[in-house]
Amino acid sequence: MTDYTPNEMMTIAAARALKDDDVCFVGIGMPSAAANLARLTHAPNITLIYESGTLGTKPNILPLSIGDGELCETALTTVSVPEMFRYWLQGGRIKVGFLGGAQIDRFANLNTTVVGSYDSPKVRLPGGGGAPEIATSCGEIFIIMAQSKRSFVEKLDFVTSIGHVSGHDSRAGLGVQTKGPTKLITDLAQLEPDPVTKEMTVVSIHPGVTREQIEGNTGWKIAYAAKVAETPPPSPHELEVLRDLHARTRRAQEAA
Amino acid sequence: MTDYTPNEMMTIAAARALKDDDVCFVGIGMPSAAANLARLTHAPNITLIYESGTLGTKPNILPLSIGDGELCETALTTVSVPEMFRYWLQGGRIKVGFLGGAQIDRFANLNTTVVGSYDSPKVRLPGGGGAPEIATSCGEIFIIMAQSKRSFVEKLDFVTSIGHVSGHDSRAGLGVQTKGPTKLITDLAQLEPDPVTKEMTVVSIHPGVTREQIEGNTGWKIAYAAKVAETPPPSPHELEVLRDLHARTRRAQEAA
Amino acid sequence: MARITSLAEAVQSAVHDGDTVAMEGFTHLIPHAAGHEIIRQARKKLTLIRMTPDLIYDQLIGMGCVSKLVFSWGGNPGVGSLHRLRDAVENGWPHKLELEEHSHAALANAYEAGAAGLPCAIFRGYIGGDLPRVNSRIKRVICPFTGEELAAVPALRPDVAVIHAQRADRAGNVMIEGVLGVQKEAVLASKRSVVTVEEIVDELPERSLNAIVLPHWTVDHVVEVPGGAFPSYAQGYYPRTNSFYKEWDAISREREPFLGWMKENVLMKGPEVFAQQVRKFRVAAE
Amino acid sequence: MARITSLAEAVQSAVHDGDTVAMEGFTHLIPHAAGHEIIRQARKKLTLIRMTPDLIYDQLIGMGCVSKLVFSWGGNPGVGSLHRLRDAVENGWPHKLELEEHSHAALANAYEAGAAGLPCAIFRGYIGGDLPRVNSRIKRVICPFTGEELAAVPALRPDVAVIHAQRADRAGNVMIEGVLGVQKEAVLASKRSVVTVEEIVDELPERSLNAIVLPHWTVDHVVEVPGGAFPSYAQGYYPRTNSFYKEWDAISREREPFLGWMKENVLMKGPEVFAQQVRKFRVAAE
Repeated sequence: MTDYTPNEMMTIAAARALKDDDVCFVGIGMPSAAANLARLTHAPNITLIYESGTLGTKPNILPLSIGDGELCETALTTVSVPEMFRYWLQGGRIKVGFLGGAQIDRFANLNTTVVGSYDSPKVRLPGGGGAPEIATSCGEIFIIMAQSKRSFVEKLDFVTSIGHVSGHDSRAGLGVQTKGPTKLITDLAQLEPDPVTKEMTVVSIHPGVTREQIEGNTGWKIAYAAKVAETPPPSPHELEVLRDLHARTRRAQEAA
Repeated sequence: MTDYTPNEMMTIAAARALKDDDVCFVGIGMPSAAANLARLTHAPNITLIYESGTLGTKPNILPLSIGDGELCETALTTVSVPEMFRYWLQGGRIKVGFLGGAQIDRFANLNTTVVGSYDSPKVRLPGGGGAPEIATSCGEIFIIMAQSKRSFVEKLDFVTSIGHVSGHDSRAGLGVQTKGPTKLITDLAQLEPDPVTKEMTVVSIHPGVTREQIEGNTGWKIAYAAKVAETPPPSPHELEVLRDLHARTRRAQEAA
Repeated sequence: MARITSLAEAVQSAVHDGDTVAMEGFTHLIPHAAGHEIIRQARKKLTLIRMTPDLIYDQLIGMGCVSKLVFSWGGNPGVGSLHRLRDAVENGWPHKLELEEHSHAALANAYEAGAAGLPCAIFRGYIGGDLPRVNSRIKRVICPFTGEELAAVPALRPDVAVIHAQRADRAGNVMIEGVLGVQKEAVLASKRSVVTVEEIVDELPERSLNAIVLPHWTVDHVVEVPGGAFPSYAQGYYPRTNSFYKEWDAISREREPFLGWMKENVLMKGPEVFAQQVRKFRVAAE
Repeated sequence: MARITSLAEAVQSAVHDGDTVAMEGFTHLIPHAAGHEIIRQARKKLTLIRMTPDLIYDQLIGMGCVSKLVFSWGGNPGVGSLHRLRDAVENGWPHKLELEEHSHAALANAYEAGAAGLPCAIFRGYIGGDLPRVNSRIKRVICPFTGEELAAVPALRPDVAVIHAQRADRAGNVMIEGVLGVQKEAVLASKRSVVTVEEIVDELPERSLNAIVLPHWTVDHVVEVPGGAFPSYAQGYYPRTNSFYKEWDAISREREPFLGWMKENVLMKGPEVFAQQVRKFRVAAE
């Protein structure tokens, strides 16, 4: 079975990266889909936390907003937002945080603030939200982003949240003790930081994708690991569960 | 009707000092009796707060401890102790705080820590608890203490919480913007700070009490206001409500 | 001390030109009806504070009520940009908008510090990124015990907090349930407050002994506005109208259609329309 | 990750000689049964932290388990002194006891900072009094925005938190109701935790959407000990046994009677006695 979209491959690859005992800080969109796919397949006991304060939520449909009622009604409990950022995120209780953005560089620093200059931006983006502290407080960070020359850039217009900064030990040099981005999952491939340089490096290519495609959608000279694997294609079960989840979500949103 | 004890006079005089729209931080013992007597007589809408986190509590019996179930069950709601000290006390929401202690000086500084030296005390007292910050965060402070040469002293062995420090503007000089002790109610008299020196000064003497008694139970040369009133004796209604309250409390505690 | 009043009176007496106003709501209980009343009363030169400015702030900005925005994430959740916010920032329409931009952690801590009566909040954050370069209100404090450098931001102390909640009783005690956001902190941090509620009841419902309640003596104006959070939601009353968030993208994209929509749906209407909006959803609140 | 186990195993694996232990409870839900188990297992050189040390700390001190006490109010509420605490401080019996003395505000903030992963807490306090003279852990921090001098204390980070709660489910999620004290913060601030509960249930009862719950992955050992808070109380289960607090004054006043009582009622007994103590009160927990 090879009938799936690059987005589905990306979501499923991200879901596979999550473990049953993970405590995961989930954002809206792709991360939410990936985290709930994991929960509905191989990680039924995963703890999902949304920054709106919902602890251990088990939504039946994907939220459109970070604070949908569905998240609260299916949570173990819901805490205030100050408590969420103080006791739960800053408290160091989150193992995996998901991030994405409008721009990423080779060290997985992210920009979700502006395209162009800050004072007179070409495009004013929504801004960092929780990202600046999610990026440094979570045990490790998974990033999900579709690749393109517009989004995978040589230099960020603005550093909203840090990844591996300028590589090597520069992140630790800022006094940050967490791992930072350990996985970058795109619609074409999976990348991980090089053990020494910390540059995000292709470790696995999705089925049917060529290196030319990857390079054509990356704004810097992208590096490959010594051994590059092929990402196992989505299983029928993974696809079925993901599509059911999206279908349920669509039906519910049309009802509203 | 003159059949009442000095303790009853002291409690009733303290209750009278509270207003219907006060928000009052209550301690165990005499303050609790006075605050609830006020609530059951002339101040039915007074808001009573205990440091255990109970907001707007209306206990039917007096608590033996600051966190008795009775306080929680009859409260508008109960918050955590960190929230109580951060949002409610430090937040400046309390108009009147009650304090007492083992020792008091002429400027209404209090000692509830040690008798003798701190490192090898003659008597190790329970300690400050909430007093150091109650003394500076509440809009004003009422102190209830029975007078004796042992407790009304020339010099405190330890300053647990400040009143008017060394008098005059010394309290404001520490950057404290709250009024501090505005009333000191004893079993013999009522004292208020002199407008200039801030020394606690007798403004009203309880019925049948002589100045000799007051001076014989004060460790410093006590000052009197230009006009010293006589405290109105307890009314039959005040006495009846107070005694009912104590009787209910005794019955409930014997049951436990 | 709480006064139960009309929305018009509450906004009239609590919200003034030039005020710093926090209309909070973390996707839940967003005070849309109160925001519309502020637009109808044509307040000007407001500094708006909110962690997650969304449609109602887009409307206030597009209608020219706002001169400064203090925020950490400004978008249409799950949909995309706020076009009026972007037009103000990118093109200065209807006039220039000053931004003070923070992270969620910073603003959540700043509200908490405001509620706690502190002058500033300290937290572990703003490490390595560019926000401290463009926001001079982000400073550092050294822990006197470990030497660790922590981020510091000023406590938020709005002139007015405007929130929506499920219920108040007749004394004005306000109960909030579900996604709590920073509303309790916003009210406790502010000099004045306007609280709209789904209903005013004789007795707040029995919940836990630790229910989230703002005592009547901590709020100023309490107004019953059924549906007052629409298109946001009120847990136990009506769900989020996701479709409207999507429609807003088209309504707000260009200036003229936006102005037309505001005239027809806000300027020429009153708070009563909110009850109609949610009637079809309204579930019996226990 | 929560393990449901016996009290003996929990104390064996979580509490070690020399540990810093916070057995919290603000007159409610005081973990007496767990304290007795620590005494039976004869832990030594413990640093005990508690805002309001009362009978159980008096017992631990009198039995020689404790070398240091961090506290803000040490007494028998509504009754008077803790005689074993006083004997240790005033006469060094059974051995010298080091004190680190704070105010309630300081310790409440220090637990909160520990739960929040901060190295220190700042608050407006310790103004003018003598405590900062005798406690070198009280320092000052200057607000970088207003210049105000604030008090600072180190965050509390105990090795172990020991608390009692009403209920846990079989996964180990712990629900607390009523007077909350600082127990949630104490557990979140500590490296390890032991939680005794009145009962382990299939499903935590329906409360508000914002019930106070410690997720199973934040606690280590969960033990069912009915009556485990006696003579303190468990809201919804049994009231405070005020009479015992008064009796304790006589039991603890002299060394020999105290040791005799401890031998008979603690050393020679097990956690099962607590269920008997409260049986006469026990009300059906909804």
